[in-house]
Amino acid sequence: MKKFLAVTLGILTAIGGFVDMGDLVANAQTGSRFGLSLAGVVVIGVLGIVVFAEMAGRVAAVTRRAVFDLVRERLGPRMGLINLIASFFINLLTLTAEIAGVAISVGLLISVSYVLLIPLAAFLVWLVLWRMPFEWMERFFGLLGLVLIVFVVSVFKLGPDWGDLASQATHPAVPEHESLATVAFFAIALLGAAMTPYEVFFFSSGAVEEHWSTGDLNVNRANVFIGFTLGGVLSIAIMACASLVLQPADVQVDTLPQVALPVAVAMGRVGLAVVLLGIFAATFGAALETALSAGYSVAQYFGWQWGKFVKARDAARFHVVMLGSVVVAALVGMTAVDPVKVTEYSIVLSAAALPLTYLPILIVANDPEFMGDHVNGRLANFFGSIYLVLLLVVSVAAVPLIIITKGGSG
Amino acid sequence: MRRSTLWSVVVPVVFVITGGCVTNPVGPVTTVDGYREKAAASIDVALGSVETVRLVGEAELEDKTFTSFTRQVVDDALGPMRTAEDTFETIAPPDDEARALQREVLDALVLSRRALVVMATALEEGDPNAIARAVAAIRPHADALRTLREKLGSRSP
Amino acid sequence: MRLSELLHRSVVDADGGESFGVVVDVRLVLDGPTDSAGEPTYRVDGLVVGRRAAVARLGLLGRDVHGPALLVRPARWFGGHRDYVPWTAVQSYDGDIVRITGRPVDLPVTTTPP
Amino acid sequence: MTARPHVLYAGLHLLDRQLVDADGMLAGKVDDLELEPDGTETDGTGPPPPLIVRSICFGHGALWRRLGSGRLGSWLEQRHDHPRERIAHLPLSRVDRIGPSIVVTARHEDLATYDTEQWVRDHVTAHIKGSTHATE
Repeated sequence: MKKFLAVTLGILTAIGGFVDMGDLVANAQTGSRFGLSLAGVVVIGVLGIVVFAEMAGRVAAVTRRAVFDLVRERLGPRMGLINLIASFFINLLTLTAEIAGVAISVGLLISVSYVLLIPLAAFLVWLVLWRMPFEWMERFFGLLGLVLIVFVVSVFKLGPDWGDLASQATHPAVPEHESLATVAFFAIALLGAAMTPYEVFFFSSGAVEEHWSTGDLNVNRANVFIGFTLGGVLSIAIMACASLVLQPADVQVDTLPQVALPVAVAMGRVGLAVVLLGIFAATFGAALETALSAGYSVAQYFGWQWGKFVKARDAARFHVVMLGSVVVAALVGMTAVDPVKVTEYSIVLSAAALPLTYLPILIVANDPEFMGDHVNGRLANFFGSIYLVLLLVVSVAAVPLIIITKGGSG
Repeated sequence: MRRSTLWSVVVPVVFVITGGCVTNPVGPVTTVDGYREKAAASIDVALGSVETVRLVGEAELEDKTFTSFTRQVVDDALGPMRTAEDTFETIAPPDDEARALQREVLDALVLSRRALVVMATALEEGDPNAIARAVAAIRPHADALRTLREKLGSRSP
Repeated sequence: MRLSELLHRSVVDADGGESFGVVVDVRLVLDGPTDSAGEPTYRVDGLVVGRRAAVARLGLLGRDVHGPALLVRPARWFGGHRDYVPWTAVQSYDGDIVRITGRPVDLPVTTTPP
Repeated sequence: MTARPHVLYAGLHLLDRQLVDADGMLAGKVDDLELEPDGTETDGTGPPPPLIVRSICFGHGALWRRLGSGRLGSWLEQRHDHPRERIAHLPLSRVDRIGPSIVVTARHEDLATYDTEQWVRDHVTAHIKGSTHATE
């Protein structure tokens, strides 16, 4: 049991990173439009985040330096500041969407308009940030988010033609009625959703919060492999559910309840209740993750004391950044801006900012002055290099694709 | 990086975000092909809404959802439908062929929206028979929209 | 003066005006005069001269950094060769320019810059 | 890397690294270094005298100066230099260890970077219930 609880950081990171508002919608959308033909992108994304989160966790365990420390140190104050502004903005967009997601999932059960529930959701998020111990937080929301496995069960219940699903997944093609640019837009959205920078901000800072040391490198590896693989499996299950129920009906997903609809069809009320609970936990977890990441990145850029491992009064600026982010996100959410649109833009924009975050991680993980004997092995460098090139291509393509496809709406 | 370079990054990003939020912008259409594209996009939205409501309605009849959930899904579906209808209505058809198309598409949009409103009312009343009738009434509209969609051809980029 | 003001300055020949690059780092040696606490201070032993400070600061140019080749090779290509100007060769460092006598020499090897 | 090594590369080993105080609390960044000529007398025509590192500069003023906003940075620094008892510039002799972070022998409350932390604490977080509980 103790060993199992040791991987909850990875599980919460992955639940908050892989089945949050952005991914729930992006996965269901791609499933309903392209079947499983983009499932390969999720696999690529999982491998990518595994490679870089492992490095970031290892650097944090060995040096106690989290990712934004490295960004400032290796990119310098100017590029670091540009990255900070971009990451903070994306964090804020994502936080807005997640708080709305929490409100929507509660609103569905009690029949109240979600806009009215946003202040309550934001307050609860802030209360957890302010008072709940880091480990409790990651255990509670990480483990509760695991109920989303109901998506996997639903796929089995729906009794699909497994051969057909497998062939879709292994033969990616541009479906008729769709343009290459649209497919590319969604592929980048999926990759951006899988590799959002806030996951490594959170994961590496969480490793410091939990006082990992060189003795915990196995724990790091277990967290990364178990957590993110699980996140990837859930992502593909969501996609499969949408492709089995919504695609044949020509439904294109643009709201959160539509994501849960296939589970209701497959498993009835119990399934629906479980999936709504899971969505609540996942979006809540992601709200914590993005709010903390906002605090971590700012504090680490300026060198302020951060972390939930000290009293709030000793990390006052860090807590105020988080409080401010939650308030702004709640206010934006209350304008009833479509949270699904917000999340779509935030993940594609985050794809544009990826290299600035992952480059310093890869460099420091190779620096013997920092890492001693724990520098990257050949395998980590091989994959790290490939992914950095991929991320560069993606970051260049992201913004033009938003324009060409009008945000994937074409 | 100098200040001007910083702005050259920030300004396009802000522009894209604000510009990109306006989807399916209303603009003059000068060719019948362009008009067909707009029609197809509107039908896509309507078809998605109608089918969503059919799916959730069928689930409701089999006691597979909560009424609060079903209502929300139906409400969510009505919004984009109205928008699609309004948007399409404001585009002036460029020629006679397009004008004929306009009538056909608008008819389909209006009728299917009405079917959804009937469904919403039935849910409000909570009468299972009325819900069953409303779901049954939705199916032909889905078929009609699908036929129309096939006629209009492939999706625009 | 601030270290950051010294970084990025162009390094030129005091007589001919030949340009050797910019200051990308500063080598410090712990043998300066003692401070008020009686501790030795760091003395600026010399300037590391290269082409791009932004590449040098990534920390990829050191001899003991082995990978990944995909980053190290381009960094060495763009960062170029780095030379060394002992402080004794510096004639002046006013404005944005450091004037030196003679030419830059090889980087000291006793302690490799990581 | 240990203690204070004999040879250092200022940009690589010091600049932009995290300052950590004796108790392990985070205390700002090495935002810059202050260099000054040593006491050697010169007649003003020959080569310049040796430069020595006087201190580590930290805080938003030093950072703004590096980011290119000299006037704002200097203004911030003046406010930060003047005040009270706190240390605005830390001599390198107070550096205990140079590694992934720079460990110094001062306490974070004694450094001038603590001014803003204290202000935020006194004016914001102190008014919220529970700020004195560790959340771990």
